[in-house]
Amino acid sequence: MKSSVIVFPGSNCDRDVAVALKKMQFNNQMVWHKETSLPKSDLIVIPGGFSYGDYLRSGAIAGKSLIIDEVIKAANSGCFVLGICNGFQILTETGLLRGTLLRNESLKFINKDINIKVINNKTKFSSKYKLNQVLKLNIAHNEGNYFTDKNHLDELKNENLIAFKYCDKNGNISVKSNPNGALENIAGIYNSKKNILGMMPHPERMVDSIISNTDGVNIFSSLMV
Amino acid sequence: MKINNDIIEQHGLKLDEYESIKKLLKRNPNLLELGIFSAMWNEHCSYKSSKIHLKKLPTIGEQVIQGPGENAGVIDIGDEDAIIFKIESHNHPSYIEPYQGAATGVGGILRDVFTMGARPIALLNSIHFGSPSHPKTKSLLNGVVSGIGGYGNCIGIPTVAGETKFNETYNENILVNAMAVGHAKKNKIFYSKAKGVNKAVVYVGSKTGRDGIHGASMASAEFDENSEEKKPTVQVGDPFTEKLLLEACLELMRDSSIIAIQDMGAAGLTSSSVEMASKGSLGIELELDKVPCREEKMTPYEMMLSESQERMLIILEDGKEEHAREIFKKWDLDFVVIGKTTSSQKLVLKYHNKIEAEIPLDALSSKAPLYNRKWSKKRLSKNKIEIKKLKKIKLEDALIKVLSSPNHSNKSWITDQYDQMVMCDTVNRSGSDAAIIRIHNKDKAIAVSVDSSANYCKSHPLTGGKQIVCENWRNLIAVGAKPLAITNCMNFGNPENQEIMGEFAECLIGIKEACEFLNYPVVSGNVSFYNGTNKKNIFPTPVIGGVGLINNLKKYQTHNFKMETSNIILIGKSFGHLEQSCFLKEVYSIIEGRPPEINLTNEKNNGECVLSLINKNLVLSAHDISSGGLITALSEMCIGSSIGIKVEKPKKLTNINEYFFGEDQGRYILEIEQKNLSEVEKIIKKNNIYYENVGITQKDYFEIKGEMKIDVNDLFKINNHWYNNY
Amino acid sequence: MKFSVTVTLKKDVLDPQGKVVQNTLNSLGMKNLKSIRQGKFFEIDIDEDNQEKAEKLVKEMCEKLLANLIIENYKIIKL
Amino acid sequence: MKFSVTVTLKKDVLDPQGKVVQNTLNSLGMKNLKSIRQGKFFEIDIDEDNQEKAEKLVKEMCEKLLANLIIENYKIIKL
Ligand SMILES: Nc1ncnc2c1ncn2[C@@H]1O[C@H](COP(=O)(O)OP(=O)(O)O)[C@@H](O)[C@H]1O
Ligand SMILES: [Mg+2]
Repeated sequence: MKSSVIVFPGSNCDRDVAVALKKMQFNNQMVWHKETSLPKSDLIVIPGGFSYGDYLRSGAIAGKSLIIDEVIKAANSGCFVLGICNGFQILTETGLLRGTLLRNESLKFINKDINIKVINNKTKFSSKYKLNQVLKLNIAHNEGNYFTDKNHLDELKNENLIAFKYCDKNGNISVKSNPNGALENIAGIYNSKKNILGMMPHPERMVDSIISNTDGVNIFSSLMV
Repeated sequence: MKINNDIIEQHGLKLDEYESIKKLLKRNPNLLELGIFSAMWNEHCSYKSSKIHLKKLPTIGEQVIQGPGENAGVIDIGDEDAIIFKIESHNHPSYIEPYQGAATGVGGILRDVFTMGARPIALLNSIHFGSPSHPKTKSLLNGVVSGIGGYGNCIGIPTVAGETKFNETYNENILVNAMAVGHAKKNKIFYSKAKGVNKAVVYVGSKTGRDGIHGASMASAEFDENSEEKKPTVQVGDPFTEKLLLEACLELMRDSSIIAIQDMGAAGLTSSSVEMASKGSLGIELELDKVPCREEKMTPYEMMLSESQERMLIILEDGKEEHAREIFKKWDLDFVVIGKTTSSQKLVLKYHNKIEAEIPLDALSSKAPLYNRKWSKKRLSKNKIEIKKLKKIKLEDALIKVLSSPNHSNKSWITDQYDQMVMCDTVNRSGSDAAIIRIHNKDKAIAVSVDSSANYCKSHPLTGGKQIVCENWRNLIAVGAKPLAITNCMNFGNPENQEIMGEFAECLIGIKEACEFLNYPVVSGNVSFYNGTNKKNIFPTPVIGGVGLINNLKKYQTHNFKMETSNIILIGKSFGHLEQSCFLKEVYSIIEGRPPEINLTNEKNNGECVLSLINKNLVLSAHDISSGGLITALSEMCIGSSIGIKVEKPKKLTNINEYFFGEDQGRYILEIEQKNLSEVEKIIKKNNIYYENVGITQKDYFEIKGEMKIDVNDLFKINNHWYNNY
Repeated sequence: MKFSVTVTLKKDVLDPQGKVVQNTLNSLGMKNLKSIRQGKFFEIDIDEDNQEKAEKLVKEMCEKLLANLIIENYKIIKL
Repeated sequence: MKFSVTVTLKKDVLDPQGKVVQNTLNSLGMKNLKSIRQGKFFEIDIDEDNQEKAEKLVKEMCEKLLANLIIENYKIIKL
């Protein structure tokens, strides 16, 4: 499988995700944002970080870069696209995913291990997880408070497009297990064709048992199936 | 403008210093030149009060590649790897504008590290605030923490450890010390010494604005009531630009284009150009018309003294200009050749084709004033505290007081605001004795910790100085690292005061003795004087940042208990020293007496023995004993794991508070699996180490037989209450 | 020609910043604060003397970058 | 009574956000943008009919919380 990681000025999880992809046997390439064409890839990853400092709105400026037009084209033709954290924010700014990520309810940056529940395991990104499986991943963001309008929320539910929800370690989804105020504890969503996944938690931080655990592995390895 | 006494004073120069300037120049300086002298001769840049003392520190060892004198210290961690690190203060700016002050403190120390060719891999900080009830403390705490996080998170370097203390001595003068640690290849280290005549001097990074003009002088002048009204142009940090600068510099460093490189820190363009040229015994000539400016009509004076952030000065090899320019263009950064090296040994500044300043470089560096200020010794306190005469308190109540106090409360309110995981090499995050960072792609790691003990240092600076080095050493040992070297940040009051100067001199002697004994050299550091207001000085607060090596990631340790029914061993002798302890402070508000005594021989033997046990994989968890004594350390081991303990009352010491809260030094707690106990005891005895079997781990309850029994979850709540409700 | 632009969250969009600011002000004792919402403000200077053209440019900036039209409104004022 | 408040960076204070926005707009082809600086905007509604008193309250909010007077200026407008 071939993958591309898009690097924006201010991306800072680009190396981390490249390490994870390599570990999962992807043949990965880094793609600088000023490029005007994408190498042929099965998976495009937009990594976490602070593209353009997250100044103005997180993800807004990266959403206007040259390479993004290519990402949109590839996504529309069915290529898999994974946006992690800042990558998720960028995907919403480009319109590839709907809704937006507002400031955390606490107005504070939050870095900690949290639990999320697999809400849909019938996609290319999640087939190796069990339905309702509880994962421990790490979040690190200022703006992870997912928000969308009522119509879209209904659509997300009806079409099973919610990927993950924040929960506690026993899988309970509640206000208490919501770290940032996200609407209905939403931690990640798909587009309607389910070839684009945006998520706030960082799966690439959970692929190495020396550092943490390996709960993030299957996001990448499901794609290999 | 004619230079009069007022102007001289505003520049932080004494009249006799001005006379020396005239002598060195053999004429009167103009205002630009005066500004340059004031920047280079102030305490911050010249170290004029501290130099003769700092010279005594041990700075060499087989692990040292570069000691003090460069942007940061460099040590050897085996293979082709080097670690580059330094700590620096940003106290005064952070008090005026906590967010930006702390943020630019982090930005500044990062540049010191990557200017030497290292990719930064960890950030640490030591932050000291006034009493929690002081009206300013809360917003200062909020601002500083979000400023530190704001910068580190954005640039994408994990903030992994630190310390946070409250003490009313910092009410009017908080401390914000930031430390950065980077990794480089041993054969790819960059220095600031210029070489060769007629080499291009290149300015890269952000544009120059009117930020922090007089910032360097501000950091060296005491606050007075008006200082808040002075509203100096505060420097605003731009971590995004710094990230670009970091990547661009590291990219340029891949080949051999750079002769010398230096970040523009305090006193910006002035100190960087002067230092690079004078280290190389060269001259330097700058054309100020070429300096990229952010504002209109900036004067040479403003350009030379601006402290705008995120800028660097590079001296390039011939023929590399276009190659370097391409790299900086790729990263959207300014890149301008603003001058050249000369053989004149002078700093020459040209503007609009006119020479605006011409100063012999030695006048700014080697001939800068040097003071051997008067200092007085401090005696050990003779006040004895009769613990038996104090009102009785139950052990459990005292423990609750300590664990719920601001200084001992769990810091996750702070550390959750820092990205600790980015770069995916953080093996052990904040919350333990030391953080552990893996060397990328390797099986080894470094351990890092920062420590200070202002109360001990105030009471007896010599002992205090020794104590922090030892505590820092112990924190590294406790995670299974071999301590290699330290950096230090000396935060003190007004050095013109004999007593304060004494505190400084004696703390340094203490640091020196401990470092020498432990083979723990000082490779970098920073001095911050004039911390205080209206003649009220802060407690002497040296901060030690240590780096240790874990050669094999299968052999490190954390402080959380790992299982039930294992044995708990206490290494080191307990004498029950309570003077200057956290127990007396939190329970009785007494801050008196002497600090605990330091026995360097025991310290070393105990530590080496603990390290060898960890290296033999005989230890399940380890924790050093520091402020709060044995019982606090035991609680921390439980809180981290939800496993409880059952501990016997002491056999020898009669006073239970002395036993459990005493702050005797050189001690550790080890958790040992039952089946390994006899082997461990054999090794300890063979090494002639004093130890006690204090009890075992058990399910759920923290129990001291016949004294107290409390649910570990309750301890957790007690320990986590304060920050969330402040 | 100089303009100012304000960008505000649409009415039904949650405003976490405004909410926290409001709580803080209330806890500082300002009880008669009914509501506060936070937005962004820009001061723009453009090199164009024709007002109509200039305004068109500013509008383009807003739509292309300064505001996220899904959740935000903007307002342009000539200075 | 309703007010709007704008909070802007003082002159000579670095505006990293404005700088990036400016570069982006320029690279999107808007060459005649001379400068753009970013600030904050608040819409405030208070329960107070006396204009003088109301304005005093808003001023207090600005000084206590909304603006950082070390680096920012603020301006209050009655709506
Ligand atoms: N400002 C801070 N930033 C990061 N980590 C911090 C900060 N303050 C405290 N910590 C972390 O909290 C833990 C407890 O701190 P401290 O009580 O000073 O530890 P020790 O006594 O072992 O030196 C340590 O792991 C330390 O790294
Ligand atoms: Mg410790």
